Amino acid sequence: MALDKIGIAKRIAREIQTGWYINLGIGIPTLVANYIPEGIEVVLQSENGLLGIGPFPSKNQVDPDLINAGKQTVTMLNGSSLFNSAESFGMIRGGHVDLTILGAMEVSEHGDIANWKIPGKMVKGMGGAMDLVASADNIIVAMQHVSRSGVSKLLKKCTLPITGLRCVKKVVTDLAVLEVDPEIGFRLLERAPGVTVDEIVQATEGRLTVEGEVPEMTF
Amino acid sequence: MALDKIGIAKRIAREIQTGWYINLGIGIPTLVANYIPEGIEVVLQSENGLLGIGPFPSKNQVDPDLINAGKQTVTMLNGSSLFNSAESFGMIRGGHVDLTILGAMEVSEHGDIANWKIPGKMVKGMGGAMDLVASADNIIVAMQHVSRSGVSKLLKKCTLPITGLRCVKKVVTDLAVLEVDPEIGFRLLERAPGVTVDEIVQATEGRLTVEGEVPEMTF
Amino acid sequence: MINKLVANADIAINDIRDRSTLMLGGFGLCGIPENCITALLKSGVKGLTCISNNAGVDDFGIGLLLQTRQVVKMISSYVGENAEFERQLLSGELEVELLPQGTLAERIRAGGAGIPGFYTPAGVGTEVGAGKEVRNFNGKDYLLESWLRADFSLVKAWKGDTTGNLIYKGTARNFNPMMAAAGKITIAEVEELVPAGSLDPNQVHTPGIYVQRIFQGSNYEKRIEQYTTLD
Amino acid sequence: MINKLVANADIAINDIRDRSTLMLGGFGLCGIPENCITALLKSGVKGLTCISNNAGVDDFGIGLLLQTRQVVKMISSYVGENAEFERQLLSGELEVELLPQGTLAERIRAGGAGIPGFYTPAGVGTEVGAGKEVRNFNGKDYLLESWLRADFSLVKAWKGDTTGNLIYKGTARNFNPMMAAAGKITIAEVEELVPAGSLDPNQVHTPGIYVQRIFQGSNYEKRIEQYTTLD
Repeated sequence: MALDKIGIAKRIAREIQTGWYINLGIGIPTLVANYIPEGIEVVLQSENGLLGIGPFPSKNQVDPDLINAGKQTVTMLNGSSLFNSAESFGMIRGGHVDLTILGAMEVSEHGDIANWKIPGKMVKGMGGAMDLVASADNIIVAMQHVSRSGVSKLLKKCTLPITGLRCVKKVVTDLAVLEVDPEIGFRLLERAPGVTVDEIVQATEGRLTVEGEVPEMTF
Repeated sequence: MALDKIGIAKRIAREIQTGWYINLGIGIPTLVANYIPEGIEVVLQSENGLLGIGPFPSKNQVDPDLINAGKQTVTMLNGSSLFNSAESFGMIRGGHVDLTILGAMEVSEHGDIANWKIPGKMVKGMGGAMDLVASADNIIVAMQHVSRSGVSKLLKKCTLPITGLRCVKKVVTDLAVLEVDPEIGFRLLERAPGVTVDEIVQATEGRLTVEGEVPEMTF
Repeated sequence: MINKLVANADIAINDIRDRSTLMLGGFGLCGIPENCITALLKSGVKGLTCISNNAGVDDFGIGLLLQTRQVVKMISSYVGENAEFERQLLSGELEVELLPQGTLAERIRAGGAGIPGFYTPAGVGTEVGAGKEVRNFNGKDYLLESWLRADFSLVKAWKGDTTGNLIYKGTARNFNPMMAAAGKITIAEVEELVPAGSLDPNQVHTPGIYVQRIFQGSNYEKRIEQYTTLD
Repeated sequence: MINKLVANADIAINDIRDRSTLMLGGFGLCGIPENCITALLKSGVKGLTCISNNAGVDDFGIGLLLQTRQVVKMISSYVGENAEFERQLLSGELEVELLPQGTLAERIRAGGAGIPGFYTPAGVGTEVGAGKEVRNFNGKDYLLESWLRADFSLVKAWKGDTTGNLIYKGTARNFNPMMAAAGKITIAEVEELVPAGSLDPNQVHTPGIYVQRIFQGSNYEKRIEQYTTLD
């Protein structure tokens, strides 16, 4: 059965290693914070100028001067630090952030990603996404495998305006975990519980390599 | 009679206007701070990361963590601020400093300045001087008019390695105050008390314009 | 020390003319110069180019200046959460230049720091790179980006002193420090104005050299976009 | 939060190998990593390239590493006040690259911030510009300068916590924050080590993300180069 958003977030949380600094995009990526395993020590970076994002505040803790990149009210932790936007993106471009998790509208078999614009329909802007994908060594995309109208979002080539080229390393969808190699395309690593390899092949337009027995995800 | 160092510093102090942020080089320029007229409010910048240099400390105020660009112990004033070296030179390059006063070994009639190196003999390095002269709109040089061996230091062309091109706006020497225009050369503005125009002409190798009656300096 | 105190926002923005380029601090509605925006609305100044990471929401922040059509161009990185903005953009009423957020921050920083151009990997191979020089360093492609400067920068701080030193609070810092340095005239509004000497020099985020005018702001609403609690 | 505490300088610099490139914070003798320098002397590591604004004095700071010939190259802006340095430089024993101080600071900042190149007016028409691209922006010439990065950055702070957050004091800040960000491995020595949560997040100068190892320093001499008083 295909995963729900929480399932995707839980599976991505298993990719996280202790000691990492991590930037979480808006949407499913933000949910990942809730499922980081006990004992794994990480620091979450918010590109608007905070290292060490804490839990959401209680009502009497709410501070309008303390928000995350999704504009949600947050708290800080022991060891948090604050800084300006130039410093924040210096951190990102300089390769100091170990893992970036973000959503996407489309990912190509070369690791290109599109997630900021639908021409003529929706223009929210790229925010920090272009800086993140151009800079991070380790980028995991959280997304639905196919669109609501049933079209694959894992493509040979992105149809929407690009956010970054050859940058996505791994994709976790409601159906599968896939590695991306710019030279050979998607490689199927794991299936969602109850989802067949054939279903994933059907749902993937881009070049897909399936080798041997493909295990089911564990959480 | 030719001015001593204090005389040069006193004359330069009269160029200062209220509200200015000022960077003072090592040597005579540092002395200028002692002669800023009453009622003129300025802020002194130290390129190692301090705005608002105060007087030298009393013995029990000395703090090894608070020095000026000449490595002298200093104090701070009400309204001082501290910052790092990148920010400090951002201020300088960004044109936020209103006046730079520095020493020189040679100045050319085009406003070129040499003050950081004597090949084969002395290499102390340029420190912040190249950034200052490349960035500041208003640069005043404090120097002796001729060398100890009697050679003019106001030249057609610098003989020593250049610190910056076409940047010096004004020169105050022991003999004279001169304006520098890259197109027309030095222009004599004032004579030191008792020094004749002819003495200044003799002491100046670079092109020198003398127009009308040249007044004596006042302090 | 030099005193830069002015009485209020109306006086502070008094000489902002039509067709000026402004920078406005803030990320979302966090750390925006609320008092200056209100004064701009009152002044009726038109044809503004606004450089700001976001464009506020429909009825708050820069969104208010979009409603009154005082803005002809926005340079921003993210403009979601604002239906009127998206409408003016899609209809072509408003000129919009969208930039990667880090590129925006760094271009503003470069403006203040006298760096006319720099290379960044953000936007290579995308629309953002169109017409820009691409250069390879150490095997990776980068875009040449230029500095951004403004006629006026409007910034909001938590505390400030009469010489213009500023301290921000929490994530309300964001773009404010770089914008303070990149404005020909920088106007700072603060929640708490204190005499020179009251701020620890070691804790100052924006040295006073960057600030030309400062005033004690009033009636801060500090609206929250996404009120999110555990309860 | 991630704990980066190590016991002392000897352990912190334990894996610095011959021919490493190091950045060392400080301006003159102010804000230099005294404990790390002592540990480098003890370790006997050789062939070092040191990036530091100055080279200490004959018998203190980096000057000590010059005496023992552990340094083969210096990248600095000002090296006066050091006779042994000047001797090694003029004799050719030591390779020296002298840079404008602002260019040095900005190249290090660029290294940490992922900016491979930028343009600066400093050094145009001088020896410093030799072999570098000159480019005109808005009628003024600028040099293209590249980032600087180091295998190890050795920085000194006033206070630090176990997650690597640092606060500097006075003008001892200088090059330390940029170097902290530009080192592959950054080692911070602090006068006062405190538990995570003891520092105000709003006052942190160097966020812990840049620091890989931190230790409580000891026996700081803090030598003064120009002891100058009113008395």
